[in-house]
Amino acid sequence: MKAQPQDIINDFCITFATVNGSGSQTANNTILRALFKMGIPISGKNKFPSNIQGLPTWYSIRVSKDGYLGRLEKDDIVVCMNPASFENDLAYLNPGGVVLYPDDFKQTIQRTDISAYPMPVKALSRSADISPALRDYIANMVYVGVLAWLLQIDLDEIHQALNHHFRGKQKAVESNFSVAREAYQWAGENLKKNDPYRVERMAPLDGYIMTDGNTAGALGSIFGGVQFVAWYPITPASTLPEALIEFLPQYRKDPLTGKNTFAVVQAEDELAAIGMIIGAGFGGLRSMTATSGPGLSLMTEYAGLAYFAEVPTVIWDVQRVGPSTGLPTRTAQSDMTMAHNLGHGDTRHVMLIPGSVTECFEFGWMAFDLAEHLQAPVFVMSDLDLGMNQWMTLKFEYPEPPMDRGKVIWEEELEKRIGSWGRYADVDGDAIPYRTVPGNLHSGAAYMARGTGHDPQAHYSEDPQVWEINLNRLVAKYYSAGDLVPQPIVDVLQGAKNGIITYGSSDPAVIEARDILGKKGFNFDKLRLRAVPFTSEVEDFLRSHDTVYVVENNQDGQMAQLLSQEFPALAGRLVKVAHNDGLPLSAAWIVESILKEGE
Amino acid sequence: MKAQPQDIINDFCITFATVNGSGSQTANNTILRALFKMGIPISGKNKFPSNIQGLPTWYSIRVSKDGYLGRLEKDDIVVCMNPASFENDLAYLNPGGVVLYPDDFKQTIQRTDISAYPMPVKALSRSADISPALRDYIANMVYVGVLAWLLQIDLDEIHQALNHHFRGKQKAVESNFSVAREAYQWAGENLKKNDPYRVERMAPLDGYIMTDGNTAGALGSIFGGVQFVAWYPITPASTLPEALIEFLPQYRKDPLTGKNTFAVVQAEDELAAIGMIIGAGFGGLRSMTATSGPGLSLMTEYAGLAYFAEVPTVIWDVQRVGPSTGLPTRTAQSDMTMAHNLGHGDTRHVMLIPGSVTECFEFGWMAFDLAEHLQAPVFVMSDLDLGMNQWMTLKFEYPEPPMDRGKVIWEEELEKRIGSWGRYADVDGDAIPYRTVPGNLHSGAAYMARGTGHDPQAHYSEDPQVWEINLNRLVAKYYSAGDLVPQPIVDVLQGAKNGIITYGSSDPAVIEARDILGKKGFNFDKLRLRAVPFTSEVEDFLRSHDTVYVVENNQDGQMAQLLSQEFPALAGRLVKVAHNDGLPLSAAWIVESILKEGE
Amino acid sequence: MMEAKVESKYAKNDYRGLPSTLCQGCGHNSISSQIISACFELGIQPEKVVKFSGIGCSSKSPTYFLNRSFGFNGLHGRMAPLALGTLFADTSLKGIGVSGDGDTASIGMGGFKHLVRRNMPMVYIVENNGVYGLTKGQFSATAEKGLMLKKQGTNPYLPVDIAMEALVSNATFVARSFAGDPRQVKELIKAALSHNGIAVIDIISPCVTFNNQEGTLHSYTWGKDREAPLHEISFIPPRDEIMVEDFEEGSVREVTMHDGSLVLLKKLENDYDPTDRWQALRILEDAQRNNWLITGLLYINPEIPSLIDTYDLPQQPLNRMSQEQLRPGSSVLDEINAMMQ
Amino acid sequence: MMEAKVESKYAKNDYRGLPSTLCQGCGHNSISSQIISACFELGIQPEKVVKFSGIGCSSKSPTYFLNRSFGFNGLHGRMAPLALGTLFADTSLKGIGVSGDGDTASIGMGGFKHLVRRNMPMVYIVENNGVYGLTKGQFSATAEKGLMLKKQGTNPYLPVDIAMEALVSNATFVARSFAGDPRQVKELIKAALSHNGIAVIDIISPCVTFNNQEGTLHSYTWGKDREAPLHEISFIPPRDEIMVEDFEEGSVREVTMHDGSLVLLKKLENDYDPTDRWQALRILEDAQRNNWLITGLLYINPEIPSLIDTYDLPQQPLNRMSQEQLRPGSSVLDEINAMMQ
Ligand SMILES: Cc1ncc(C[n+]2csc(CCOP(=O)(O)OP(=O)(O)O)c2C)c(N)n1
Ligand SMILES: Cc1ncc(C[n+]2csc(CCOP(=O)(O)OP(=O)(O)O)c2C)c(N)n1
Ligand code: SF4
Ligand code: SF4
Ligand SMILES: [Mg+2]
Ligand SMILES: [Mg+2]
Repeated sequence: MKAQPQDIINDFCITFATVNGSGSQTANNTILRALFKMGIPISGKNKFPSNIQGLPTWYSIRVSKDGYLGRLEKDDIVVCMNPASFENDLAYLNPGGVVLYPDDFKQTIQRTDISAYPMPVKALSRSADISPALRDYIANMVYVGVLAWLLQIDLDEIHQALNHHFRGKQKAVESNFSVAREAYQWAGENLKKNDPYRVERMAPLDGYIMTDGNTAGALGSIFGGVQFVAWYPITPASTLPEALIEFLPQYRKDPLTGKNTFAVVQAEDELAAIGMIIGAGFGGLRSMTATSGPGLSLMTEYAGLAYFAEVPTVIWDVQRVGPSTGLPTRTAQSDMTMAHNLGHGDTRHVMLIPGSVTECFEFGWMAFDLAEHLQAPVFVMSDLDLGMNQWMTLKFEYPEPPMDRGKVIWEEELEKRIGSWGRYADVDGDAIPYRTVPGNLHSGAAYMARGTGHDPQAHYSEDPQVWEINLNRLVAKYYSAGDLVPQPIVDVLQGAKNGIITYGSSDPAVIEARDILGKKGFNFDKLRLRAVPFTSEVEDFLRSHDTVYVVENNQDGQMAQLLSQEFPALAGRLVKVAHNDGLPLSAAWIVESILKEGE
Repeated sequence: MKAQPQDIINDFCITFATVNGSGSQTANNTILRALFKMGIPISGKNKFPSNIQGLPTWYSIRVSKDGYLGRLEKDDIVVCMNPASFENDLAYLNPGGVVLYPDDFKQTIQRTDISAYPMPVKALSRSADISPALRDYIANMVYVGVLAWLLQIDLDEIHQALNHHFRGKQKAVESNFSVAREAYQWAGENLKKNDPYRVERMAPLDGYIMTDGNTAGALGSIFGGVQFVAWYPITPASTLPEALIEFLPQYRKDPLTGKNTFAVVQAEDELAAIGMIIGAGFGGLRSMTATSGPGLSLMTEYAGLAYFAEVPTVIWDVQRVGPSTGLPTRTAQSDMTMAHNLGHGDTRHVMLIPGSVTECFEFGWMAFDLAEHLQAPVFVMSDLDLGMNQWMTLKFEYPEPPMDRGKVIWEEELEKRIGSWGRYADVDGDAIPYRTVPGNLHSGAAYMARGTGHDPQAHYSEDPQVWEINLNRLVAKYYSAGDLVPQPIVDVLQGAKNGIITYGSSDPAVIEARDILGKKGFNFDKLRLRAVPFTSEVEDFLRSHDTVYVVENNQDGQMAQLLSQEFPALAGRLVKVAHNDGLPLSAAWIVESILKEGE
Repeated sequence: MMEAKVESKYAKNDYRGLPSTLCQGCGHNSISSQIISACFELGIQPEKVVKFSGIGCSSKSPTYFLNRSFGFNGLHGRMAPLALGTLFADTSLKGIGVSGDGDTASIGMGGFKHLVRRNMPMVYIVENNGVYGLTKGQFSATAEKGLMLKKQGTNPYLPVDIAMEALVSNATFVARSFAGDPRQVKELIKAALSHNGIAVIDIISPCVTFNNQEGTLHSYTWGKDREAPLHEISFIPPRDEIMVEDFEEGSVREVTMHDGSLVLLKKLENDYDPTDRWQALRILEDAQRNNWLITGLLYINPEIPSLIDTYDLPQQPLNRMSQEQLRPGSSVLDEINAMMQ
Repeated sequence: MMEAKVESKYAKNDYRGLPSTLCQGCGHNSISSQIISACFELGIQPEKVVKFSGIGCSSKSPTYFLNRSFGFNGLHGRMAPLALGTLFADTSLKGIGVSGDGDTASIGMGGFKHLVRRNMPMVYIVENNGVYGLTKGQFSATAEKGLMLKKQGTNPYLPVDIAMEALVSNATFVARSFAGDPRQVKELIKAALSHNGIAVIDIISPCVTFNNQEGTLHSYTWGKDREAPLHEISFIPPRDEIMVEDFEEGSVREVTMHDGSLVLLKKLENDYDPTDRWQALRILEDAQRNNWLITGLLYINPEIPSLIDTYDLPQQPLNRMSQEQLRPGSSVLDEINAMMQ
């Protein structure tokens, strides 16, 4: 029935369908890292339920020799360990695809256009030297072994991957590996491969590492000198502060005293978390929090205070699907407009938007420089896809510029400025005043920070002009950030009339979509935003293209909205290419949407 | 030195400069109402500090035979009872203006282009039959009397106004009046009028009443059948719930049982206040709260829940100056973008924007019909100027349409629908599902409301398509409100190429500015927005004008931003005419700004 | 104060909910069962109950009981005001709220205290496990001081005592129990349902999954001896719920938790007088010193009028009122207009 | 626990603030004076103090003392986390927070309880007047049950007892005083400043303006006899601050409030032992029953490590650390990259 097709090498999608709490993460990571170690570009995406145990969960690995990291809509291979989702999982298989499943599944497979490999999971895992409590867990190693045989993944790489996973703990490595090896052997002896998918070693991915955005963000913050962290648990942000809790004690003891140069406080809620970091920022510490939509909502009032009282701090929003509690374990880019204007009254914030895990690291340290330079809160807009999934990504680079602590003045410097100094006095004409912090013992250093109207000396004022002058300075300061934030990445082709703007985790799918469109003869210039306020490059890009498609993972086309607001005269050129269903955008959807819009 | 100018009749601005806590409100209101009773169009604006006692405060009455109600930037007459602000107050006087002040002020008056009338305040108030504790208070009646003489206000009208103020309590009326009368007599005997300002009786203002927007909003809500109010005190919103507390017991006892048909709860904070009204809305009650910027910020998370779980409720935002605590006693229209998208994720809300005190009443009841019809929170966007100041306004009209309780179904109706019914099932194709409420005893009536993903049966769901279909329905529902909300008021002239869009309390100044511009030969069509989502009239208006000035009292030009977002293709026509310094816009500023922009 | 069992026209099935999606062995599941039993035994009409919760594993549970009752699974930490508002709609309804310790004692502290203080008539159950279950095991405000958790380090704070908090906020019904003591849980819920005022029940409800104290016996870190903790583990071994047999009033019972730690349950004496708030405070303070978990009905005062009682509302539910009752006549408006003229 | 008076190089003037804009006679003003005196008498370097507050009349007061100290007049009800964060910046600084009863016990309840529970070292003063002063006299959560206020009706709730709340949250220093008893206020502030941990002082501080119980003696509704209440009055008659003379430990003193109501102040006995938390709870409960306002140092425990103590921080203030101390070397990053490869 099935034609024997040509080999498909290093270019397909595997999905592991399991039940959460079953420990499949170890197995999935093992495959992922083994492939990575073989030099094959990969990305792993976890689609998991918002509960702890017993519900279907899917992990998809995209293997792409061309280095595409975006989500594919269908699977080529599915490893189904969950009878409850079996039928549905099969439906997502491309024709010619492959299914692996435990041989004790009761269901019969209706599709005839796929290859099916039952695995003796029970038997193989029972034979292992493993306590009965861990059998279900170790069962996952069976599919690791079988899949390795099927795809021709080197068993050695599996061993190394386990080593990596268990950080060299031999006992754990060996008991897992023994099951995988046995399964591998079983497969070699019992299976007949009748599908086209396999992998081949490629040139080593030397400049790359593999990790997730939240870990990267935490490490970036550590190299940014973070000193105070307050947080409240929330998916998908929690793993960022948890990585800080793990790594700070390792990397941030005072070289002189061996004491901590940091403090992490688990707050009672997000209102408190942001209050704490604003307090710390006021105190002169590099402070941060990480949260997601519901937490961000609760931070609204305090964010406005930080803007207005000019307190530096860093807020990571690892976005998930809203409105409301929404889909806590799914991804979106749907807090963009909200974060930008978080707070009542006329408020606007600087946002950094990492488009890769490497940028999560980079913006991690950069955010502090910006916040302290601008004396303002800076929002780093990540999302679940970037933050919690495993990505192949460029190695982290050591921050080149020295820390920018901004215009903080201590006793000596203040002494020179006495007379001209006022906490909110714009003496340099750059809209940024000089700042003292508590602990400065100069008798003229103190001021009263406040969320109410104040004059350049920080004194309470209700004077209409004082108010407006101050507010206008804040806007000028905001716009001055345009020269400091990372510039957009512009990729211009010869003679493209139209352009695409995108940002964040939507970039991988756009890269791929643009290649597909190019092959169809539709060429687009591209601009990837990395920050708001928009820099002059953005305006130039809009000006120089007839139509600009704004591709993003939300319902409202929020970045298109922000662009319309900022460039009303050019807003007519913008076309929204936006949707969100909780999954990362796929190149296929983008291609289809742009072609449809272009009709 | 001063030329004897012609009489200026019924067209000037009086400002009373006092100290807060000194009880001048009674005096100011007395003058205001006396003028109103004489048929003269007036408006009163209070500029008061955010403290309780001892700081300068100003009350300005605009007397305008042409019916202009907007703020004037300078005064013609100033009654200065506060030595601390005396000098400054004089500076705000127009040439030819008038100052009244107690004769014991130490300062000398430098200006020679004004008329000055010292008043023997101490002497006159000491002579009254008044307990010493109240002397400072009664001193204010001295200026009432003197001013009445000076402007030729009928003493009888003063008496009537006091009667109104004290609700007929004779003792209070008489002791106050006796001081005013004595001062009047003193003035007649001792002063020589050498200024041009005076009033003249006009035709009675029969169709009008005088009150503030918060009182009107409370009364409108009462006629809208409000059943549950939860609130937390905040200036300038507090007087709305306080008016409810005052009037509900008077007007809303159950006709049958004499029991309360309402409940008012003072919550512990705004998070709780909105939680309570959402609970009540879910329970099938007409529920509401009133707050201002900081409170609105705290309501962010819950607002998103109401949107997503489709719970009707009404939120009044009586706007004040932000960001942050800002200027709590000053006015702004600066929560517009925020309220519209309040909540993380993709959220958008219906907003009603009253442009007069009468509309505060009207939108007060209408908001409930809309909320229940749409099963959604409705925001009523008032502000301090509208809410707390005294306005001459059209009489309230009895709500014509019967209450629209929306698609709430009880036992009988549900029984008929069993099978097709689901709490979030769009059976009619109008994006609005049928709704049951707790207490419905049908065994199939219950459902679990939630802020997490759900299917038409209200069951928890993480399915991508289920999510997106539901979210798209919510947007469709939002847009369907365009047919229900009050249409904008469009005023089209012959052949005007350009237009002005404005809304809310900025309207009076725009009316006046447009007349001034017209006289200068610049004609503008005008559209006053009364709601968001924008109706088709708005798009038509944008389409049919080359340039559209959007006039509003905030820094960012927030309505222009919302219009740009919604109509990107037309955004190039919009010109922001926006600023905020805490005071209501003046016609003079609008004229100047439009002429400058038009250069 | 407990009602006698009544002849009911409802079957137990009429009180069930959807299948639970909580972990196998989670204490919360057993509490759901007892809510079902309590309502069944009281013969309450299921449509006369409204359920509330916040966000968390515990807050998911209202889906798993009383399918025929309305419910609102609201926001994290904000169950209190939501319930208060809803219960004004029809004061004949019984409110049952289920919250977590994170939900109530961390983010929800303010709302909880004020709901209690208002004496809002409803049953307020806290499924108390000392951790944030749904976000994977961080400390909550009821975590013991000195508790060490993987990833989270050591908890430096003394725990919030929910029962004591309720008492100090003048709760009119305060009880504590243990999820593994089904009979006591059920009886307390029945009593709470019969109370006209706030009824707080703090139920210790072990989290089978995240009580993984590093290195303790049975910890799912897979044995120190093997020196191979499974890092970033996503494996949750199936476990049984912890159950104690019925035990005597006044006696103490040792219970081994999933992480191997011991808890000392002490049932209130038979002759304990729960009408003395002062005694209740004292016994809680005592229990804290002795490291006991004192269970039973700690305090009740049925005399205090409930919040609803203070509002002079009619018999007829507010949410069934007609326009005629809710909109004053036009003559009233005429009067108002006249007054403002 | 009170420090002896030290020879100071500072004059009293070095501790003053800007002129107050609160009402004449407001209790809050007298507390500001005592903060000034306490700091002066302790000879604290003014630059070593950081002031915090929320929003309200009370929260305005930090502007009126210690001009040479940094301060943050933050958000309504959110002083607690702000102070916590700032005080990590330089742990040699003394924090003084001034909040209102609305600020702390209504909107700020959660933050307050958790700050206390963390034993964050700072002085936390509540200027408690039972009303929301700045928003014109609505009930706060510490208003007496049954209190009737113009416009607001009758308060149906029992008051929050801030001292008891602090105790139950394991505060390590809890005191209560009365604004009109300047000596006691000052001594307690001095003791609090010397305490290493959270020091809560609940100070009854009468609002001269909004304690206008309808119809009571001296109420500013201008006398029932005249039958002419001044509606929507904006007049605040000048009043004097209520002061009591020094009085004996253990004795009871009657104080007439601005609205004519009586308050019974009772000073703790001389031999009262403030190290027993249990006693403190008992005496508060006792005072509630007797309708006394018990004043004095209710509880102190100097043994418990403060939050800061649990953090192993260096002597050098964090906010003075250099890039060398804060940014790990490039070899560390190389290691990390290698680990992730
Ligand atoms: C505002 C907000 N912050 C954080 C979260 C994430 N969150 C979900 S459940 C939970 C903790 C639940 O703990 P608990 O109430 O103790 O319930 P348990 O899961 O332990 O039963 C948190 C922090 C959220 N949903 N909303
Ligand atoms: C979020 C928020 N809600 C409401 C307000 C309005 N507000 C300002 S002060 C205050 C009450 C202050 O009362 P309290 O703390 O007791 O201080 P007091 O004025 O009595 O000294 C309120 C409600 C606000 N500023 N912010
Ligand atoms: S994680 Fe813990 S609390 Fe949550 S369902 Fe599992 S056992 Fe229960
Ligand atoms: S209103 Fe009351 S609390 Fe506020 S300053 Fe005046 S007296 Fe003090
Ligand atoms: Mg918990
Ligand atoms: Mg107060």
